[in-house]
Amino acid sequence: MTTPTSNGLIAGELPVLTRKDFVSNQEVRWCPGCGDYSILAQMQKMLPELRIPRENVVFISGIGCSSRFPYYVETYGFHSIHGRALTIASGLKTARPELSVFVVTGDGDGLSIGGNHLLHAMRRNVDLNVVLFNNRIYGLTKGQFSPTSEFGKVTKSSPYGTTERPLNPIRVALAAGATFVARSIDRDTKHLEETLYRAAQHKGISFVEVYQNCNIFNDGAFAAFYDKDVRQDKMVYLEHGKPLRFGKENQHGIRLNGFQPEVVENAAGDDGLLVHDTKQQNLSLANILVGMDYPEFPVPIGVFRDVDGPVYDQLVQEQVDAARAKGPGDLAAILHAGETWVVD
Amino acid sequence: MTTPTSNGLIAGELPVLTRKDFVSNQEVRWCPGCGDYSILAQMQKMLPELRIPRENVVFISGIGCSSRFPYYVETYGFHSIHGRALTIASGLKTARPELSVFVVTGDGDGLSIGGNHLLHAMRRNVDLNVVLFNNRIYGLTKGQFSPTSEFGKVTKSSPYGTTERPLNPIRVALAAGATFVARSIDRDTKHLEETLYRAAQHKGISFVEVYQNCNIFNDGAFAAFYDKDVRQDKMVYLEHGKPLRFGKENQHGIRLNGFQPEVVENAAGDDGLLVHDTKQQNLSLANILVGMDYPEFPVPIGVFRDVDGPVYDQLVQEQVDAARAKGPGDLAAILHAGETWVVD
Amino acid sequence: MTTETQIKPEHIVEELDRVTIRFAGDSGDGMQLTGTQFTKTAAVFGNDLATLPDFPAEIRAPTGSLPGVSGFQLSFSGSDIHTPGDRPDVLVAMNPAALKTNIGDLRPGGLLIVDENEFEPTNLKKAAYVSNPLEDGSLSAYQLVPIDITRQNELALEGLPLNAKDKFRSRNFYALGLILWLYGRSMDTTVKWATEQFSRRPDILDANLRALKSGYNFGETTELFRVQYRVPPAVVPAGTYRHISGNEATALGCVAASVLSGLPLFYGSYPITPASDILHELSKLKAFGVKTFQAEDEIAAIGAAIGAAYGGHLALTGTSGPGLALKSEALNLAVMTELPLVVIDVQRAGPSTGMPTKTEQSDLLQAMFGRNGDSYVAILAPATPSDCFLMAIEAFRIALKYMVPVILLSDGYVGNGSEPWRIPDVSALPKIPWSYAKEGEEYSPYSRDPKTLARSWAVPGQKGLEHRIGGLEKSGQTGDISYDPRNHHEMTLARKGRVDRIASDIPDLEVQGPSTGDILVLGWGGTYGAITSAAENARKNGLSVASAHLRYLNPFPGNLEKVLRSYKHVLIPELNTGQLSLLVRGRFVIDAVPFNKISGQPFKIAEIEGKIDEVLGRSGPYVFEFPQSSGLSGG
Amino acid sequence: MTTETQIKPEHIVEELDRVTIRFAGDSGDGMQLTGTQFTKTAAVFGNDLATLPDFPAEIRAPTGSLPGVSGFQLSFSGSDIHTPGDRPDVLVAMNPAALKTNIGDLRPGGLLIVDENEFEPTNLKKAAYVSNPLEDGSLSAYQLVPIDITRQNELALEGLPLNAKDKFRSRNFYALGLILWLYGRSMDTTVKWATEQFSRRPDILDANLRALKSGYNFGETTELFRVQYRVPPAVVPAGTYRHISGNEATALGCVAASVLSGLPLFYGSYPITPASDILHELSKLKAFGVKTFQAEDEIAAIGAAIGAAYGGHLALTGTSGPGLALKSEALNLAVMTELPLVVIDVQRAGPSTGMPTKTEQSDLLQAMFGRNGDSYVAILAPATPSDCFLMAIEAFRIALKYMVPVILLSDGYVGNGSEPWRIPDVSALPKIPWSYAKEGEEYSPYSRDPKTLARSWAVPGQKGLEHRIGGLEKSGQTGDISYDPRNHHEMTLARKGRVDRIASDIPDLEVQGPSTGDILVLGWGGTYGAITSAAENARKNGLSVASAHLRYLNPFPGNLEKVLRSYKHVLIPELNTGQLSLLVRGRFVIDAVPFNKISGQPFKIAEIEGKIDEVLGRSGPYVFEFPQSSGLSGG
Ligand SMILES: Cc1ncc(C[n+]2csc(CCOP(=O)(O)OP(=O)(O)O)c2C)c(N)n1
Ligand SMILES: Cc1ncc(C[n+]2csc(CCOP(=O)(O)OP(=O)(O)O)c2C)c(N)n1
Ligand code: SF4
Ligand code: SF4
Ligand SMILES: [Mg+2]
Ligand SMILES: [Mg+2]
Repeated sequence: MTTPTSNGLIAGELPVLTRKDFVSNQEVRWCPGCGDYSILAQMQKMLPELRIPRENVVFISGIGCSSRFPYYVETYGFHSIHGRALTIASGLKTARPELSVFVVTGDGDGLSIGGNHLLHAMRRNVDLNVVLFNNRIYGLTKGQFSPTSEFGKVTKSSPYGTTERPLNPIRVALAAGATFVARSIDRDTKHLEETLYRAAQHKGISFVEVYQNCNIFNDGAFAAFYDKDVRQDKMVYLEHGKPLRFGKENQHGIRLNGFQPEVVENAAGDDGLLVHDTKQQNLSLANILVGMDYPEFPVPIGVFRDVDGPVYDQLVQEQVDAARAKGPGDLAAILHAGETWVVD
Repeated sequence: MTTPTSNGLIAGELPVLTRKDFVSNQEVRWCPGCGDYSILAQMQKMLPELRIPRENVVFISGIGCSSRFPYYVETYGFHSIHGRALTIASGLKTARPELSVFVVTGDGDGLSIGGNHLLHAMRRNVDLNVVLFNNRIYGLTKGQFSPTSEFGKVTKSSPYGTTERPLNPIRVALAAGATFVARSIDRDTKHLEETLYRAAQHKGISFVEVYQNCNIFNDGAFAAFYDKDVRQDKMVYLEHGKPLRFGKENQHGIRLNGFQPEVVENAAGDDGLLVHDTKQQNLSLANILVGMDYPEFPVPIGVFRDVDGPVYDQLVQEQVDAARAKGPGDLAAILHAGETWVVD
Repeated sequence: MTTETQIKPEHIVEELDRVTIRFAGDSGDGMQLTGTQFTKTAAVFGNDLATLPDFPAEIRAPTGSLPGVSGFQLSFSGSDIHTPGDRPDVLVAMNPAALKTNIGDLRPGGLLIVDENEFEPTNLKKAAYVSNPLEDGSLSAYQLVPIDITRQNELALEGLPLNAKDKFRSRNFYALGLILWLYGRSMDTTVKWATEQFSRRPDILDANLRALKSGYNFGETTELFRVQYRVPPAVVPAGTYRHISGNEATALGCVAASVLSGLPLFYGSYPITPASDILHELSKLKAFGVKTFQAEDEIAAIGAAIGAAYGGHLALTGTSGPGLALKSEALNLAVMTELPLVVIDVQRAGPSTGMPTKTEQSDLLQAMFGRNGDSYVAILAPATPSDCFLMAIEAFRIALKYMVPVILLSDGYVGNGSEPWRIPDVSALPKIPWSYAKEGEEYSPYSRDPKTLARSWAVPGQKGLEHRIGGLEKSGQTGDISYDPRNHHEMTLARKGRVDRIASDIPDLEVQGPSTGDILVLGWGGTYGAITSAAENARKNGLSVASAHLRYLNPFPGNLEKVLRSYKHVLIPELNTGQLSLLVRGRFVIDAVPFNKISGQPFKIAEIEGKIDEVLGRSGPYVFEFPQSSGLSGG
Repeated sequence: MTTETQIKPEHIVEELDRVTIRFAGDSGDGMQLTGTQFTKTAAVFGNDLATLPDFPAEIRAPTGSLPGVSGFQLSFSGSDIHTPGDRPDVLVAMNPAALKTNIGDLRPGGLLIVDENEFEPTNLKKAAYVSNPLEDGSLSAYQLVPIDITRQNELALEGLPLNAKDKFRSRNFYALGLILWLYGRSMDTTVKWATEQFSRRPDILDANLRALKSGYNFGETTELFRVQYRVPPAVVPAGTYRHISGNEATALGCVAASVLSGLPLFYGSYPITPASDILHELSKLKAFGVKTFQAEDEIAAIGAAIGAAYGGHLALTGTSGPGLALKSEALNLAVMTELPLVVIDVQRAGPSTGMPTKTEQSDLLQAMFGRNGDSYVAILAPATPSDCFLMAIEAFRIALKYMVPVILLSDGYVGNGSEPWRIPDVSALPKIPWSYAKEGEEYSPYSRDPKTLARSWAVPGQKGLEHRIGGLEKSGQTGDISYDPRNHHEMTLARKGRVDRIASDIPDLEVQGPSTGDILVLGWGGTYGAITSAAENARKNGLSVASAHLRYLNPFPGNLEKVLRSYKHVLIPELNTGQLSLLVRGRFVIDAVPFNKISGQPFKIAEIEGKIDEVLGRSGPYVFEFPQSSGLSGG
């Protein structure tokens, strides 16, 4: 029973691919102006940098505008059903740990119908790269509210405004024990590409929430803090080992008051400012950061957590390998296990 | 369209009921020694204290040993299907906000198959009282690991030990925005009854995790910290407004070092000890407490969070009431809405 | 009842009984709006009519691309019609992609109006045309009328304070104006509608009205069209009419059921094409006490509805095929707990995600059998868009009377299609009766009404009736959990028997045409129009062909077997691989002939006529002619 | 082949062809163990046999209560048998509750052994006895042998360093010893087993062995039994045998398929009664490269299996009815993406949660139709516990060859039941062929093998074969998304046709009995034994009755229609309301007679014989006789 593929990651033989190698022949069919285009572009730019044979890369998605993604990437791809991409990806990766598996999902696909699978894939720490396109709306079904839509939002299915509070995807990922958790933005192409790269490099599950503009049904959902002219004042980029600073001249900072964060305007030195640390196993810091709600705080962007943990698919493989090391399965022997008797 | 019941909660007319009024005629069929008996007993003791007409109380459960609960309580009861109790309860409570609805679930029922519904009921803040019996095992199906089973645990379905990290139910509840979150223990009957009472009084969703011993398939799962002789050293009771103290003579305490908690052995005064505050909207403190993992820390027991939030079923009712206040629906009028023409 | 028709004497006027027009263009071109406006105008004029919108699967496919084509077909007539027409007489194609994907359907000799401005190299390439079809003679079978609509429209709007894009977007009004003129219709309805619609954008309103009039005047002034057509009003029953789509009618029917029963309506749903509009409609109707619950998934949606049913409300959940699959386990809980619940499935082409925007009737067997155990529910299916109103009310009546889940099988064709609807007199609609168990009496949850076999319904809040229900088998006597063999046998038969008894409480199946004869064409759901028309045509051709349409699929109407046995042949056309056929054949051991099309498209009348001929031996085996575009992906 | 039989000359020895014994007691009384040990002993002796364990629904119902009763029935014989017997000849009842719930089944005149010690007021009350049945004459129809087993056993264990509870718990060994003596069987098998089992608890071992011997000696020395019985060994084919349950055989069959195909097995599952044992078995077999994935729910379980199938592994998911309902949407994705996947459903009594520990055959139509759209899968059903081994292998063979999901319909009766199994020679098992698409060649995911219509399978890691699949309809040519009408029509028919073609690749249906005649009794699944025996009995009685058993439900074997048309009547007994009946009647328009029992219990031979008589007009309408305990809840 050998794994049935022709290519593994063989050291010294790293392929040299270019962005074009990851562009499929399918016409891209998102609405003009959709944030999805940028995410696709950064992904296609990033993939060659991984130096993985293209045939070992798989994109799995659910259903939604975002979930059309696999058609556009020239790798193996599986456009599955609503909310279930993570289950398929978990099975694939557990069966075939040598593959590099990406999961593309939306705020509805990943957090509404698929929320439970997200929790469990994260707690298992299956070595998957999950990218959640958060446009805070159901795009494909034409504009109903999603679990990340703001409280009170008026949509097609909430003409009187929603009566439910949104989920914060990062908070959920942290609570489920995801080992790599980050947030990026469709328009910040450099940050996005870099974040996708770091996520892909991570061993264990990586979760990247991407703020994505749906210009048809929820245009400007993130404009309040990421429009060009306000961006620097309203977002804070998280960088490991660095104090939290933001503002046009990087003049403001974040510090802790007890366990509560607070903004320090025009912070003189870095003294007393909160220093980011993605490597904490303990979740306290990451949880404090994710609790910085806009507009009281600038919106944190970047890697919240990046730690090691036991990787599910690896452990399963190790159990199999260990059992086989003691002697591979003997079919005749297990058929004859227990009491037998002979009739002649 | 009036709500079709004979009884509401009419002030001044509070019923006087006793524990016996809440005991049904059904034979209780848990294994002798099961922790479920105590939870049932405390619930039946607590219910009369609520002074709610018995017919306005509903227990809804999923499937599992724990989910047999409704049969034993002489109220309205619904023993539904695996993992879905919260969906039914959410519908019932939204339709009939005047009812007092309890949900009984297990670690498998509530966190495995039903995990997503838990997330969403909590973020909606439906005014339900959720009690999750956590025995860290699948009882009814006879002993497979559950999402709260310890990493590496050997069970019927994991003869080589599990390869997945458990979920912490409290952490998940907090991340989903539950407004009342507590943990109690089957054997600490007083604390349990009190916690159930406070949970029932809470407006909005309440979530109580109860450590429950399954003496058949996971006996002693919590013994390490709640056996009589170690209990005081290995658990810390959370009380609002009080410093965190534990130990036989209450001699130890917990304080913060930055955002990290640490144990102070033989803490002299309360100075510098962490003071519990259940009323924080911000989740930082609750998250720090839930991060105190055994055995490095004593196990925190009690109410982690108890705050107000917009209550889903109430808001839905208010939208309806507001719309009807402007004039109740006129069927003929909406049938004739839009363009019409007359043929004669 | 009629608006003055605008036929000018200098044109030749030809009278027609029926005309079918298809507007096709890019999804950004406003073809749905154009079609709807023309439809309303025809309706107000008094024509009978039927429509078929055809949306692209993508939200916004790339402009000019084949998958981005959006179409709207309508058929209007001076007499009774049942379908939006097999093949359009007129095709308006706003760009090459629209031409490519639709020309296969235009009847030979039909009128083909194209915006020639759009037939330039880029667009031609997007539509995979190697040469310009307007020039290469490939359209010689049609009356080709190329008009530079874009340019004409631009000229008409010259000077308006709008950018080029906004101007371009009004060219559908130009096309509409032209077609209104061609059929001698007034612009009034559209002017009125636009004036309301764009009241806050006077600049856009102005542009659209100018475009409309220019198109109209263009018809009037050019020599391109020598003939104008007149389709006289149909003779329809007196009353007040409106236009209604199936999904709207469903939503209104549910609210009507709430009013008629006096029970508040609760709708648990999760958005899915093509059922989402029911959620959108109902979420507006809070003044009726309607509560909508947009759940986290389909399971939660039906769970919530079950909770509401348990709470004594009028409980509804709605979805499309994949969602019904997800609901199946929970639906079985409603079966077992015998709660009144209505489940709407607006079917779409499957399996799996399939073709979400295309219609199909392929969930009948899922509705019948898609649950573990011997699990019976009632199943109804509306025959037309407006029938959804009545069938929704009927679904609730049955659910409440028999304490049973009822599945209402709509489909994309019925749900999105629309037709004129004579608005019923609210005071004439019969009340829906129901009852809760009586307080103060001995209560046993599974004690049954001897006539209906419905169990007794007590709801939380009723004093002294506290009890427990659930998914485990229960003793029919005590309501306690029971593993007793006899009890399970009897309870299973009671759950089935209760559904069977509905047969005596529903109308007999009606036959159109001879009551005995050579062929009965038996249908259900959205194929009503095509089947009825085909049988009518066959009779006109002197054949002995009747048709009958099942609106009750489980149980069947009591007279069904008798009806079936009155014909030499029974033909069952379905948009699936033979689902009703299996039920009819298996139940009655009758060799009914299945006729199956699984293309995501409704039946054409001619197709059914062709099959009738085959069954009667008047022709060889019938073979479908699919449109030429079939080789193209995403077409 | 036989162990020396221990029949002593001083006792009268009567020879019997077949004996059916039921052990019944509290769930804590170890009745399953007692039954299993006796079974093994009989098997080693060479009897043919069949067993029926009957667990209570609760994990540990209160001691002495009616719902806490656990039973194990076995039938052993000197000739071929197919069922665990209709009615026991011997009932061993360890307490009043066990007597109450089981006495209704004991054949009149049967031997009734009870532990009289337990018939004291508290226990009698728990069993709802008003007077002591041992004393009130109500058991006069049976050979009542009250023995104070508890006390005798206590005496035997006197002096052992065990507490009273542990001593009490060994009394099942006492009962076992007694029955072994009664049928002249050696204690060797049990002694050997116990010695291994309790190797780490020598005190318990000692007690159990002493109890065993005391029971044995009690039979030998008392005058209570004057007759001993002898059931000679059966003539069975030569070979090495073992005892195997259906679930074990299923697990082994899957691993065998992995070995025979050379593809690693991946099992995605979520625990559910009565399927969990397959998970338990497979999770041990890591040395075969088996990976088990205990998912968060059934949807995730099948999702993971689909992922593994996509990855080129041998993919399996397993569950019971409610779980199959949950899997239906995802199963349709496997249908649409045409991936090889095996789904095991160990059916239980439904609908909904139903009676989880009871058997039923009521998921056949769910398996056929429980998905949106026209969705075809292959369906197989093992006829007996050991047949699960072969059918599991067959399921994978078909899945891989036709690139199709296959549902294997086991049931609680087959899955938990066990029988002697002649262990096959591994080297004689045929290899399972499969192939991936070739690297370096042009690849189109939906290009089909002209013979099987299977699509071409390329898996991640194969260089140059990168492609996309998914739940949307795909062009049969390019594999791209397609909304083309003709394409969908053709793809639907191809997906169906591929399943239909399996018919030519499976064995013809075999008939037992005359090849034409009055009645064919047609069955499927776990009713094999009862049907075969009933038909055999009928033939012995001179009737013209044949039987045939379908192990392939979709597609049917190619000769089925011909077989059916060879008999005047076709009788279809099923543990459901008529599911195979509907398929057979609908497919062939044959008026097959359904015979349906929905009690959670397997058929008795006599029931089918009774129905045969009815169909032949030899008696009036057949009516089930359910056991007297039926009024009790939870019985
Ligand atoms: C089982 C099922 N339920 C519902 C749908 C309909 N549906 C498709 S995508 C979608 C939500 C899309 O929202 P999101 O995941 O946020 O993706 P987006 O389109 O915004 O990228 C829904 C409800 C479906 N296809 N399948
Ligand atoms: C759909 C479905 N899947 C699986 C099962 C089987 N099942 C019943 S209870 C249960 C888990 C029980 O564990 P938990 O929720 O922790 O409850 P406990 O018995 O431990 O109280 C499972 C898997 C079921 N009844 N229905
Ligand atoms: S609907 Fe929104 S999310 Fe979907 S493609 Fe269009 S812009 Fe993007
Ligand atoms: S199996 Fe465990 S949880 Fe279930 S009733 Fe028995 S002791 Fe309690
Ligand atoms: Mg979205
Ligand atoms: Mg548990």
